[in-house]
Amino acid sequence: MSRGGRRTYAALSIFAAGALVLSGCSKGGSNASDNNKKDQQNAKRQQASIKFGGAADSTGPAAAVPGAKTGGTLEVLQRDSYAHLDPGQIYVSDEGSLATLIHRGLTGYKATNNKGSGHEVVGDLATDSGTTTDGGKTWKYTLKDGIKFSDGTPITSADFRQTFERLFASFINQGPTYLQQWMADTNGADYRKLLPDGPYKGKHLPNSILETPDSKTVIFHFKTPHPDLPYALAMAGYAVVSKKGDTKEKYDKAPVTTGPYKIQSFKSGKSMVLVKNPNWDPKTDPIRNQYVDQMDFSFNVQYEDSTKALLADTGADQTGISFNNSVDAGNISAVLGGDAAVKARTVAGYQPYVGQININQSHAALQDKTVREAIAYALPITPIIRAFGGSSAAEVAGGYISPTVSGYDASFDPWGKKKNPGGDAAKAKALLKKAGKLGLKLTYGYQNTPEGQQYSTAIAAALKNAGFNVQRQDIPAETYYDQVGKIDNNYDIYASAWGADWPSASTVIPPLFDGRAIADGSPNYSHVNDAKVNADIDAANKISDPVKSAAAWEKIDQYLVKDVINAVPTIDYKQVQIAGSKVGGLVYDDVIGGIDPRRLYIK
Amino acid sequence: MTTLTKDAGTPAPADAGAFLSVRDLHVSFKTEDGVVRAVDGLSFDVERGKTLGIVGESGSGKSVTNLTILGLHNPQFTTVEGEILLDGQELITARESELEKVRGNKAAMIFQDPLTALSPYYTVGRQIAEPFMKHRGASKRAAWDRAVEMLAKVGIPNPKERAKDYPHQFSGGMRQRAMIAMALVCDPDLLIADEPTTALDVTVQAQILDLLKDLQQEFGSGIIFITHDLGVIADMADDIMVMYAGSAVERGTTNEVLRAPQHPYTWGLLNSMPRLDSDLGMPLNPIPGAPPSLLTPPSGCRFHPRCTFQDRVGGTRCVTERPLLAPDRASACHLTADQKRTIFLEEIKPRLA
Amino acid sequence: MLRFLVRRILGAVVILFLLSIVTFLLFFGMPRDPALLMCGKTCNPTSLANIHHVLGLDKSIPEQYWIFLHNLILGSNQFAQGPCPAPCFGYSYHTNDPVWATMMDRLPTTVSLTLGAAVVFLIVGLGTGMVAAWKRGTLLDKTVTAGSMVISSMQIYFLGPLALAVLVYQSHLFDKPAYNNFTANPVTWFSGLIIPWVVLSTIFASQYTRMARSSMIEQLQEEHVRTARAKGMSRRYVFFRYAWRGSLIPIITIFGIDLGTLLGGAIITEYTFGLPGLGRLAVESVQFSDLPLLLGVMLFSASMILLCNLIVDAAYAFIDPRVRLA
Amino acid sequence: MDGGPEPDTNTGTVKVEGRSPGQLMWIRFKRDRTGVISAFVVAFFFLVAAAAPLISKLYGKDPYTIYADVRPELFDSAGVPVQPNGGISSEFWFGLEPGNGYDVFTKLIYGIRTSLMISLAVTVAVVLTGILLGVTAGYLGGKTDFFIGRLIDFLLAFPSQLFFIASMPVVVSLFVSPRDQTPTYVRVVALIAVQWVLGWMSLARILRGTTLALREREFIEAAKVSGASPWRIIRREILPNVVTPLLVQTTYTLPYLVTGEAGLSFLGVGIVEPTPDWGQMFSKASTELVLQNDITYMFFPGVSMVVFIVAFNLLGDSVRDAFDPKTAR
Repeated sequence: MSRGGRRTYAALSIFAAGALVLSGCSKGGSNASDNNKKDQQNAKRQQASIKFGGAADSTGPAAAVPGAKTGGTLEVLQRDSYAHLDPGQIYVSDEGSLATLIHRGLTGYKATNNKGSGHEVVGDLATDSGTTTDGGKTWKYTLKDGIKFSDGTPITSADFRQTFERLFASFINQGPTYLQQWMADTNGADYRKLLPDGPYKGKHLPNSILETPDSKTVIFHFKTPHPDLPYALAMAGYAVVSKKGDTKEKYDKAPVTTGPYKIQSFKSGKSMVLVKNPNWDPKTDPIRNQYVDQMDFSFNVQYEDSTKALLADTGADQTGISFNNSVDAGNISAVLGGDAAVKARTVAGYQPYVGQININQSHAALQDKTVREAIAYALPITPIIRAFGGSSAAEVAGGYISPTVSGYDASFDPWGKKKNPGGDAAKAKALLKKAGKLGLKLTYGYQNTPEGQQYSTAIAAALKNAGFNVQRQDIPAETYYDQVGKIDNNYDIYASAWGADWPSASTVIPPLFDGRAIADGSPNYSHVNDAKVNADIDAANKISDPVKSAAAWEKIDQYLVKDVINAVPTIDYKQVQIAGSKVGGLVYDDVIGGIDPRRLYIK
Repeated sequence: MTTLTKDAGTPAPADAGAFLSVRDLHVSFKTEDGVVRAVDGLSFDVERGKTLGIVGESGSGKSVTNLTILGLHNPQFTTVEGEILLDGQELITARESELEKVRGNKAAMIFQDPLTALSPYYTVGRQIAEPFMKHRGASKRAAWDRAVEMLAKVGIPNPKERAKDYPHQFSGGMRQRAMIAMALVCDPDLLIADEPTTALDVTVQAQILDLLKDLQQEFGSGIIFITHDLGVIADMADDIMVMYAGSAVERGTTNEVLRAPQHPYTWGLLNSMPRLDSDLGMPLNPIPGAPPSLLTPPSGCRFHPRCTFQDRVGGTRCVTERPLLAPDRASACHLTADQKRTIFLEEIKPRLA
Repeated sequence: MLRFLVRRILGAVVILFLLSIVTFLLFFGMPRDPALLMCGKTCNPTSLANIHHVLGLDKSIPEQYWIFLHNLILGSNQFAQGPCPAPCFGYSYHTNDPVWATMMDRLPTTVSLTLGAAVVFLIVGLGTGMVAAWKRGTLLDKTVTAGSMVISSMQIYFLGPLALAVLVYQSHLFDKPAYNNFTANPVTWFSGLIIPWVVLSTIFASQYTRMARSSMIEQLQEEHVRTARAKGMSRRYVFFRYAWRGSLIPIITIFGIDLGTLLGGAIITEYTFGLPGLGRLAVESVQFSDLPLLLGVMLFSASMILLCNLIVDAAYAFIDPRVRLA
Repeated sequence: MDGGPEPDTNTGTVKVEGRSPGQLMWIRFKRDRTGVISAFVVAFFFLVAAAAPLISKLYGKDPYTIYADVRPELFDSAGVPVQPNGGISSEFWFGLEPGNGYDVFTKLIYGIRTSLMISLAVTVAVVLTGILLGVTAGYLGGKTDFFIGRLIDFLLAFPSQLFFIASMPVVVSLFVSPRDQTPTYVRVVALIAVQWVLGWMSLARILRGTTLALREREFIEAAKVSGASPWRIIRREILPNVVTPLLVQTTYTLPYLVTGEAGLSFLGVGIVEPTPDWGQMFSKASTELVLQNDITYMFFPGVSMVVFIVAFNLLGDSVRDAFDPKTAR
């Protein structure tokens, strides 16, 4: 998923959280570095490849969590309130975590082990992960029996038609767009032309695209094969929306839910209460458990506050947790260096995000590969790690594929950043001289947050040493990605970060580097359009065996980093999370990229 | 007839008849720029029922003297020496609580500008009643009635209502009347009126003066009447003391001082005073020069820098030697008695028309 | 009295009107397009235009302003997010919550912060100031004067973080400041605001100490005060009955201004302590170029200032009979 | 002095062998020890500000070097100096800034430089505007007075801080330069502009009052009668007489503006990293990074500013007293 959410939060917190904005990035502390090893072991585990499950795997109920008890109330401390509850609008990580509890789609991820590292895609509301007969052009889904919305109305294919058609309406603008693009067989935002007003003005998608022959069947017809559909449909963004209850814009604040929990009350920016959904039938759900009776969310809880509360582990905080707050760097040593009891309450892992500095291919000077190599050598990673809170919050990335995605290669490090994260100015300068571009003007657009200001100055300084003439340009944080997303933006280099939408590099490489997808707002921020890459992408997309495709993607990744150099990978984002002592079933789920809310129970 | 004291240098014991007697008073206070000797060896007495007029330019120490009598100076910055006997009670050494009993009770004061001197925040009635309650221990009610009665006495029409008014609702003259009412509410034996009429226009002035005289008849209190206006003093005071640069330069009965003034400064004052009967061609001739700095008073005769008659004395006496104020009817000047007489008769009088 | 009220309120309305215009123009000078925010990742010219239309940003500025006024006074049902009764500031571009509700939601924080601090600093400030004036020139006075001078020269953005660092981060004596609803739990409400209160009122109290002292001393030099003493009134009586009253006038003036400004959003304080008050709301609205919110807060803060001025002027009349309200 | 005999004090002071008020003021001022000392302190700050480049040259460092990258051994991975007290050492006198590890000493003196520069500029602008509008309103009276009066009322009703925050980005965006770095001077100019717009009212009010009072005074009347042009009267008669309130006010305004400017930078809308600035140091000092690990850092901007403000306020008081010894102390 793109870091769209985070950027808004960053922006919000710039002023909102004020002094506390650097919550995520304060003292890595001189003592955090030794914890670093434990932490890495803790986090270093690779996502085993994922298979698509059949009917057998897709039948509920979900495997019981060992030792789980029912009952109790879970206190959930979150920094950011949920901006969107409408599935179609959900994309960012913490709304994603919430969605696992309240929204269900055709497919979903089922844990195959209790470590959060093994998953398979199974049918959630559908009887299986989907059947295709023509290599991914046509997909057929059959709905299970006895599936209901929280208001008791049964879920039918009509609801799914509504769900998918409304994605084309203009007020749905935050969610994922894979499915829409596949249906319309276009790139960028052109898909909206397919059904400009969504289903609301009486127009509907033709059967040649979306077919709902009866109340239980949903059939997709694509022009090109999309073997990844089961993954895509597992995204919260494609969870079902009630046709009867569809209130358009207002749905975003009060949706009709389907998961094991329903929203009892939601005060934007303050609190939320989830209670058991009586109309949720475990027998239909192979993925979720429903142990705790109630979840009380409170928002505006900064990282260090949730950490302090959960560390203290008194009163309600014993049954407390935060789905998305990480342990703040100030307390990281207390947590990781702490006694076994505390460590037992913590989980750590990689987030699916990988940071990169994009090099704008649209600017002539930068089409000279030597210049780009110079940039790649000169670029220091330390400032970024520093700004985000030190080694416990981020580590040097080799490629664009994160450790949470199958195919990650830890040894890959073409620019020697892992050995020398400070960058290699001398080498860069030499290259730049060779290219005859000493003193080349580089306009560096940076996100105008305290972090951004901090590391961009350091990076600029390093690039200056390497013989560039760097011009820093601040970009308002909350529209940062819109600015750098423009093809004809004014910037030569700018940072961006991207996370896999599902644990396959097919949600990293194509969106970021498919030259044919270049458009305003497309995440191909460096506008690379490389024939070989495009070809390889198509090839890899056709591979239906996950393991083979993973290998193929990693090859493209390495080619991109080493030979195309349209961007320089910077950091893999990591986080450590903690829960109260009475919280059971604590697992860091690689797909969610954080604690798995579906398994939690009160000891 | 007021008996005037012996030489200031050797103060006589307080006169039995005198109700207030001030002996060799020295007042000086620290300012940003140094010590100001505001009053420098002053002695005088006041009797019940009589009026002493103190004349002099501003800064001659008139006001200070009288503030000192009631101890209204700021002890932090001021040092006072000498003795002040009010009805036999020593005031300089008296404790604050003692003084409080005296103020507004035995001795009251009327200030120059009734607008600023009355509190804007309380009704006239209340302000008059307060001292009565304090000194006579009267009840609110009684005190209020007394206030109304006093307002009636000082000639405020419809006092019952007016008592409820605030000072700003009064006219200038009425305010001064109210002030007087306030001063006399405990019928004090001594009333100090510090330029009570300067802030008022001539007609009102006259009324106020008459009022004061009438009230003096009625209450029989002694009055110290401070002014720089000889015209006013003429029909108020029984005796006059002329002050210059912190000490008395001439004293005598009103008649003596005004008919046959002996001190060049007094001449100057008379000279500079506009007269209704003087014909228009006659120019006003103010005393040349400005009052001296009390930080660095002139040597010898304080007046010599401005005195046009130094040469008559001859030598440097005026500059070196400070003239003393002789007992009784006297003036502090080195000119001989007949010099004074002749100069006045031949040179000053004509100009006074 | 009535005439006074009417006149002042009319004046206030005019000022608010002008203020809203200025803010409106200011907003349209803003470097970035609010639509971009709502447009999200799949942003293309068409959807952008669409959002412009939804927000009414495609209309001319005067037209938009007119609509704003109309909604403000008459309310509106034109909003996709739902009905919007007067006073209608519309819905936030960013959160889609109704602006008025949002402001009312943030108000308690600011009010608790401000009034709580105000009570303390007024009492402490005036108290010490008067004592200093009473004991003028003594050691006590000198220490008070010096101390208040130094403290009043400190800034919230120094004292605040310092307090946080010492009391919260290093010693863990207190929890980090936060706003908890009073009705929900008075204790946490109190404990959450204690540090902001202390910091805010320390600084203000020191300023009021200085004011009270000098104002008192000035009053003590007034002639009518001397008259009161000449009447034989005791020093205490004169001090508290005569001097005190007058000394209040300048203080009340300043207090009115301070209170107004703080109630309109104690920006730096809320920012320093991360309290979700109006001040922070304002700053967010600027960050997100959220016109409805920005206008709402701007007008609200201004009204607070005006309201307090009005109250102050009314207060004059009570203290000083010379002031007539007309 | 309660009930103290005022008139005599006057004669005491005013009559000191006919010295001009200016000389008198100077004499009194020199006599006032606190005043003189604080004057020296203030002067010291301005000196440091002016000589910042020289000082840092001698000291051999500049506020822009990112020691966290140049001398990584001094920092941990989050950019916190590893030595105690924020890495204070014989080499880095005031230690290193957490984060990018700027040298605090040079950053502080350059920060003071920036802040004082800006505040000084605003002060000048404010004073000029104040004089212009205040005196005009007071002297001309009538419609002009009314209009200016209303303008002042209006601007005073502005939530100023809020206005600053709202208008800073706007003003900055007026100078957008697409390919180049937004130069610091743009932010500086913007800061000066916004503070100026809402800064001049109080001064103007006071001057209006004084002028109004003066206008009724005889010598002005005289000048009028003698047919002097308004401009001449203002220049020769009024201005010399408003110098006192003007000077006093100004000495109070400048520190107020310094803190204001710092406040904006603290809120992040003023001067931003890497440009050194007093307020920007405060915003750094209020970050988790510092609060958690390095309180030492916040004392350098903090204490220096308190000292500066105290000194300046004391100076203001002495100036006021020197001009007018009667005022309460």
